[in-house]
Amino acid sequence: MASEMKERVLENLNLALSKLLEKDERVVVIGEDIVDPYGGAFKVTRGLSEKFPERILSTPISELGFTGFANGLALAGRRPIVEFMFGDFSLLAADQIINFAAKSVEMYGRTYAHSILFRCPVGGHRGYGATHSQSLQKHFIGVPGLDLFELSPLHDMNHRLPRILDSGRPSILFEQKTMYGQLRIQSSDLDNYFRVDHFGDHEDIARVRVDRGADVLILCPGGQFDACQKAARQLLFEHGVECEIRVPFSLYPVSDDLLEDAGSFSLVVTVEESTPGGTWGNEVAAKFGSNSDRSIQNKFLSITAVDSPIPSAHHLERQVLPVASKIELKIKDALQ
Amino acid sequence: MASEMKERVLENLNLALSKLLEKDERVVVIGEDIVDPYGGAFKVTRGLSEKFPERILSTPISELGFTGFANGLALAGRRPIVEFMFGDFSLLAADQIINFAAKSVEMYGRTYAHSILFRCPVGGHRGYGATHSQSLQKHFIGVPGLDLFELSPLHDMNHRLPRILDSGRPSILFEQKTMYGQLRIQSSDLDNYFRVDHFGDHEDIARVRVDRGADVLILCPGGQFDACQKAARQLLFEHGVECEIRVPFSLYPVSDDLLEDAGSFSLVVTVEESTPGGTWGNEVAAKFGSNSDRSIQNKFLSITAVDSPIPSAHHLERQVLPVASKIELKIKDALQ
Amino acid sequence: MLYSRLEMSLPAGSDGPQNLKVDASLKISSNSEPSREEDLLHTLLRIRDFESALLELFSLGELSGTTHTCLGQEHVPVALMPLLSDDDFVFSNHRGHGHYLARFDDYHGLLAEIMGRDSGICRGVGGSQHIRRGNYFSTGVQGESVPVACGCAWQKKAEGGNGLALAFIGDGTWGQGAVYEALNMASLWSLPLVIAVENNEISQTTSSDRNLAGTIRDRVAAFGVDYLCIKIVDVLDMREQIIPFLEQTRQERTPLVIEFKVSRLGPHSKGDDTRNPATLERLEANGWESYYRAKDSDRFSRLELHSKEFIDALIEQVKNEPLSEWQAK
Amino acid sequence: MLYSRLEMSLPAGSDGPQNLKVDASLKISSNSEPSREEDLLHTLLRIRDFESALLELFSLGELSGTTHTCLGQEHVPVALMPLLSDDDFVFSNHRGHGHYLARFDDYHGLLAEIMGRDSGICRGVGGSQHIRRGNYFSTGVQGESVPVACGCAWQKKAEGGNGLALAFIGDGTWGQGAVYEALNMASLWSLPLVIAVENNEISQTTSSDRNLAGTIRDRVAAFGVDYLCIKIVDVLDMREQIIPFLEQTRQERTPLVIEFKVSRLGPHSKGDDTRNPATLERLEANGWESYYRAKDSDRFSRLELHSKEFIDALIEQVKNEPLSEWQAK
Ligand SMILES: Cc1ncc(C[n+]2csc(CCOP(=O)(O)OP(=O)(O)O)c2C)c(N)n1
Ligand SMILES: Cc1ncc(C[n+]2csc(CCOP(=O)(O)OP(=O)(O)O)c2C)c(N)n1
Ligand SMILES: [Mg+2]
Ligand SMILES: [Mg+2]
Repeated sequence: MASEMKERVLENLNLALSKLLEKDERVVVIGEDIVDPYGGAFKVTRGLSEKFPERILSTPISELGFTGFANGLALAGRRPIVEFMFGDFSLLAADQIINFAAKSVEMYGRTYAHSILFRCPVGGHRGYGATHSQSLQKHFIGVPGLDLFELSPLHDMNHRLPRILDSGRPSILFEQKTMYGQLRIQSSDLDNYFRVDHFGDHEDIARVRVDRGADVLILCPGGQFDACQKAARQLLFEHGVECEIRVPFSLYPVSDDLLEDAGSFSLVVTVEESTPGGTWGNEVAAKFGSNSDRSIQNKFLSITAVDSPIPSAHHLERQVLPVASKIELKIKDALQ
Repeated sequence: MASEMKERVLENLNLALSKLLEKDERVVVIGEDIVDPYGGAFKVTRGLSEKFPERILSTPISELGFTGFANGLALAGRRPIVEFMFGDFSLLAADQIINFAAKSVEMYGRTYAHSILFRCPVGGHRGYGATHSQSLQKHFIGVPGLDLFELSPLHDMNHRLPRILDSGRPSILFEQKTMYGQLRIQSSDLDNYFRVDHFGDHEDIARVRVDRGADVLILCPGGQFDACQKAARQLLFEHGVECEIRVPFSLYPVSDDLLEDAGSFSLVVTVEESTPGGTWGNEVAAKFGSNSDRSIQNKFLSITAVDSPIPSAHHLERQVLPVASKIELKIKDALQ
Repeated sequence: MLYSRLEMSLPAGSDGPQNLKVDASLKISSNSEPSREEDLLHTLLRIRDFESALLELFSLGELSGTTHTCLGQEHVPVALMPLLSDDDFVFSNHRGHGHYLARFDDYHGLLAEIMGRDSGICRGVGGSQHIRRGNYFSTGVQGESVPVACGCAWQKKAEGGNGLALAFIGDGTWGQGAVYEALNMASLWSLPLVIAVENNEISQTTSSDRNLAGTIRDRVAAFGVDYLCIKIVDVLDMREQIIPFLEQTRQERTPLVIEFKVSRLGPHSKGDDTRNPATLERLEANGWESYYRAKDSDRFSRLELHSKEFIDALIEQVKNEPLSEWQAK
Repeated sequence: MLYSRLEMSLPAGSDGPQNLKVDASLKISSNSEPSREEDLLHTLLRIRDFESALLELFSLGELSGTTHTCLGQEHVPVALMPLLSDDDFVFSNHRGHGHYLARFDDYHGLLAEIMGRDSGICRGVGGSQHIRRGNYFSTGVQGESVPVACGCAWQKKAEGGNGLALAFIGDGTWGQGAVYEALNMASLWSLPLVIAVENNEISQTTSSDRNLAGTIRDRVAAFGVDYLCIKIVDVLDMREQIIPFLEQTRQERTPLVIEFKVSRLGPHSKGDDTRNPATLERLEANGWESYYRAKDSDRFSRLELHSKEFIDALIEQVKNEPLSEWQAK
C-alpha cells in the first residue's frame, strides 16, 4: 500500500475482513446488526453482507447463544469472527469464550485447532456510560488457549487477521472505539520528530521514537497510542524528555521482544484504559521483573484509569480516563 | 471458641452462615440444590433450610438468572448470598456480577450499598475435569466496587461473613474445595515448630512462622495454605530454609499490611492455583514493586499452575497444579 | 376521581419525587373526563418534544454519547405509570426517557442528567441509560434487568402488601436467555413480576421477523405466565384493559407479561434509521399523535404549543447550569 | 436389513471408530427381528453394567472425581445412535457414558478415560464429562452445548447433504437461557438441530416441578420448533416413532426437540440420591429392564451373564494398563 494513501483504521479493518472473506471460504462473520445497509454499530462490517450475503450473519440479541453458535462453526471447521456490539457484552459470553472456546484447544488430551476470533470494541470517550465503555482486556488475560490482540493505527490488519485465524487458537481482538476514525500511520515518519519502525516476531511491535537512547519507555496497547503520542510530544517539547513508545499487536502472551533493552531506560511506563488491579501493566511488569537485570535502578510506572465506573458525561469521562495531559503529568512526576 | 475444639473449615462456614441467618433477617441464601437433606454439592448449606425454610432458595439451573435475582434482592435491601455450585459457572453470571452488582455501587453518581456475597468453590485435586476445577479468582481482580476474599483454615468466618455484608460492597468469597474437610487451625501453635498469629486490619492476615527473620516470605490465598505449609516444613527440615507464610483473608484489594517488612526477606513468593498470566501474584508483585525500597535486592517468585486446562485424572492434575513438592523445589531453586 | 387527583398532583417541571401511590383496586370510570385526558395528552406531548429536542441537540453537536428516544411509544409509560405505587419497583431500559418522565414528571432532572449537569438525576454519571431514583432503575444491557426485577418482586411478596416489580423490555430483548431464566423463576415462585414489552417490531436495525421465532404470547404461555396484549393508543382505554391484570398480579402475586404493539417513529439512536420513509409514514398514521389530533385538533394544537414552550424553556435553563462536579472516589 | 447390518458391524469391545452411516430415508420394518433385538438388549445391558461397575469402583475407592451414570436411561442412546450417520454431530452432556457407548461401542476407551489410562479416549485429560472423538463431543457445563450444536447444524446445512447436529440435555437444563437463545436461532434460520431431552424429572436433587414451570412441549412450540414425545422403552418401537421426525429434520432442515420420558435409577453422581426407595422401586418397574425381562426372561438372563463377564474382563484389563503419560504443553 502506498504510504501516501490516507486510510482510516476502520477502513483498514473493513478491508482486511473483506479480503479474508474473499480468500477463505471458511470465514463467517457473526454479530448484531452487522448486515448492510447498517453494517454494524461502528460500521466495521459495512459492505460485507452485500459481497458475501451467506457468510455475514446478523443475529438476535443473544451474546451467549451466538458465541456458542460460533464455537459450533469452529468445531465444524469454519473460521467464525464474532462481533460483540460493545466489548462490555463479552461478559455475557464469558462461559462460551473461557469454558468452551479456549478449552477446546487442549481439554481433550490432544491439541485441536479452534479458529475463532472475538472482536470487542472497547473504551470510553464516547459518552455511552458505564456499561458501554469498559476496557475489559485484563479480565481475559491468562486463560490457557486464549490469545489477546489489540487494534492500532500502526498495525496493518491485512495480513494480521488471517494470521490470527491460521494460529488455530481462539483469540480476542480489542478495538478502541475512538480509534476507528483515526488515520493509520503508514509512513516511517510520524512527523518531523518522531520516527516509526516495527520489530519483533512478525514485526508486531511498533516503535515510535525520536532516536535511540530515550529516557522513558512507554508501553501501550493500540488504543492508547494516540494519547501516549500526544503526551510524548508534550514531554519532548515542554520538558525535554525523550520517550520511546512501543505498541504491541499481541497483548497476551506478552512477547519478550516488547521488553528488549528495557533496562536501559530510566523509566518504564505502561498505559492502559482499564481500571486499576489485575492490569495488563502488571503482566508486563511481572515479565520485566523476571527478565531484566534488577541491579539496574529503573522505575516502573503503571498508568490506568481511576478505580471507578466510567461516567457518561464527557467532561467526567476525561476525569477518570488516562488522557494525554494526565499521562504527561504522571511521567513527569515519576521522573523527579 | 475453645482452641481445643476440633472444627472443620466446612463446619465453621456452615455455622457462620447459620448465625448470620439467625441474626440478620435480611440474609437470603440462593443456589442450586442447597436445601436439605442434600444441603448443596459441598454441604456448605446443610441444615440451613430446616432452620430458615423461607430464606434458603433452591433455584433452577440458571446461573445468570439467579444471580440477577439476587441482585434484585440486594437492591430491595436484602442481603443475598449466592452459591455457585462450582466457581467455574460464575462465568455464566459475569455480566450480573461485573456489569450489575459492582456497577450498582457507584454508577449512579452516588455511593449505594449493595450487599451481596457470591460464593465460589474453586480448585482442582478432585478429578472433576477442566470445567469444574478452575481457580478463576484473577479474572475478577480490579472491578471497581467488587471485593475478593478467600476462605482459609486460619480465618474464622463467624465475624468475617457479617463484616463482608456490612461493607455494603458486592464481594466474592472463593473456597478451595479440598479445604472444606480440613481441620481449622485454632491454636497459636501449628505444631512444635511453627507458630500462628494474625495481624493487620481486622487481624485479617494470618502469619505462620518459626520465628522472626525467616529467609523466605510465602504469600498465598487460603486455598494454598495447606500445600505451602507442607512445603515450608520440608524446606525447614530438609534444607534448613526458614519460611514465613502469610495468608490474607482479603485477596483484592491487596492490603498494604500483607507486604509489611517484605523487603527484609531474601525471597518473596506468591503461590496460587490459577494458571499463569494476570495472576493475583502479579497484583501482589505490583504492589510490592511500588511500595518497597528497590535498593533491596530481594527476589520475587510467582508460583502458579501450569498453562493448561486442568486434566481429570488425579495423577495428571498433580502434574499441572502447584503441589507442595513443586513449591518446595521452586523455592529451593530460586534461593540458589 | 383517582386519576385526576393523581395527575393534578404532578406540577409540570417539578423535579421532586412524587407520591404516586395508588389504590390499585380502584377502577377508573370508562367515560373519559376531558380534564384528565388533557393532562395526559400534555404529558404525551412533552415527552415527545423532550425526545425531539434531544435529537436536535445531538444534530447541533450540543450533546454527545447515545440517546434512544421513545418517539411513537410515549403512550406506554403514560398509561402505565399512574397504575404503579411509588413503592413498586420499575426497571427501565435503554429507551427509557418516557418511562422516567411519566413516572416522575421530572423533565429537568433528566435533561440535566443527559447534559452532564450537577442537577442531573445521577449527576451526569449515569447518563441516558443508567438512572436510579428511589425504586426506579435503568441500565443499558439488554435483558439484564428482568431477573433483577424478579428478585425485587420476591421481596415485594415477602414483605406482604400488594407491591410489584415491573421491567420494560423491547421485542428484540426476547433474544436474551436471561429473560427466560427469569420467567421460569417468576412462574415457579409465583412472583408479582410484570414485564412490559414494547414491541415495535424492530431492534436497532433488525426487524423482529428476523430475530424472533414464534410469538411472544406463546413464549410467555409456555412458562405458565399470564399475558395481555395492548394494541390501542388511547391511554385511558389502555389503562382500563391493564388494570384488572395488574390487580390480579398484586392480589395473587402472579407474573404477567403485557405486550404493547407500538411503533418506533424515530431512529434507533441518532440518525441510524435504515427503514424507508413510506414505512415510517404508515407507522405514524397509526400512532397516538394522529389519534389524539383527530379526536380534538384544537386541543392538540394548543397543548402542542404549551409543550414546545415548556421544553424550549427547559433547555435554556439546563444549558445555563454548571457542569457536574462529581468526583470519582 | 439395515439395522441388523449396523449392529453386526459393531464388534463388542472394539475401540476403533465405527462407520455408523445410515440412510435415514430407510424405514425399519415393524415386526421385530429376534437377532436385532438381542443385539440391542445386549448393548443395553452392557451399558447398564458398565455404569454399575463405575459406582462399584467408586465405592471401593478405585475411582475418584465425579461420574453421572445413565442407569435407567440406557435405551435413549441405544434407540437414537443407529439413526445417526457418523458425519452427524453429537453433543453429549455430564450423563454421557451411554451416549458414547451406544455411538462407538467402545467400552474400553471410555473406561480407560475414566481411569486415567493412556488408552483413554482423551488420555485421561477429559475424564467422564469432557469427551471428544470425531464429531462427538461432551462437556460439563449445562446448556453450553446447545448453541454450539446450533452452529454445527448451520454448517451441516451450508454443506448441503442431510446432516444434522444432535445435543442431549436433561430436563433441568431447561433452566439455562442458552437453550432458548439456541432454539430461537435454530428456528429462525431453519437449522437441522435435534435436541434430545432426557426428562427424568429430576436435576441433581431437585424435582422438575420445582425448577421447570409449564412444559417442555409448550416451550418448544413457542419457538415454532417441532416436538416429539417418547414415553415407551421398547427400543425398536422408539426408533419407529423417531425416524419420520428425524427424516423431516434432515430433509427440511428444521429443528426438532425429542423429549424422552425416562427414569434416573441411580444417584445423581455417587451416593447422592435423596429420593426414597419406594419411589425408586416404582420407577424401576416402568423401565426397560422390567420390560425386556418380562418379554423373554431366559434371553435376558443369558445376555445379562454375558454382559457381566464382558464388563468384569474389561475392568481387569484396564486396571492393568499404565496410567496416562500426557504432559501439559
Ligand atoms: C446485551 C446487549 N446487547 C446488545 C445491545 C445493543 N443494543 C442496544 S438497544 C438494541 C436493540 C434493542 O431492541 P429491542 O429490545 O427491540 O428494544 P428497542 O430498541 O426496539 O426499544 C441493541 C441490540 C445491548 N444494549 N445489550
Ligand atoms: C451450568 C451448570 N450449572 C450447574 C451444574 C451442576 N450440575 C451438574 S448435573 C446437574 C443437574 C442436571 O439436571 P438435568 O439437566 O435434569 O440432567 P440429569 O442430571 O437429570 O441427567 C447440575 C445442576 C452444571 N454442570 N452446569
Ligand atoms: Mg424493538
Ligand atoms: Mg434430569
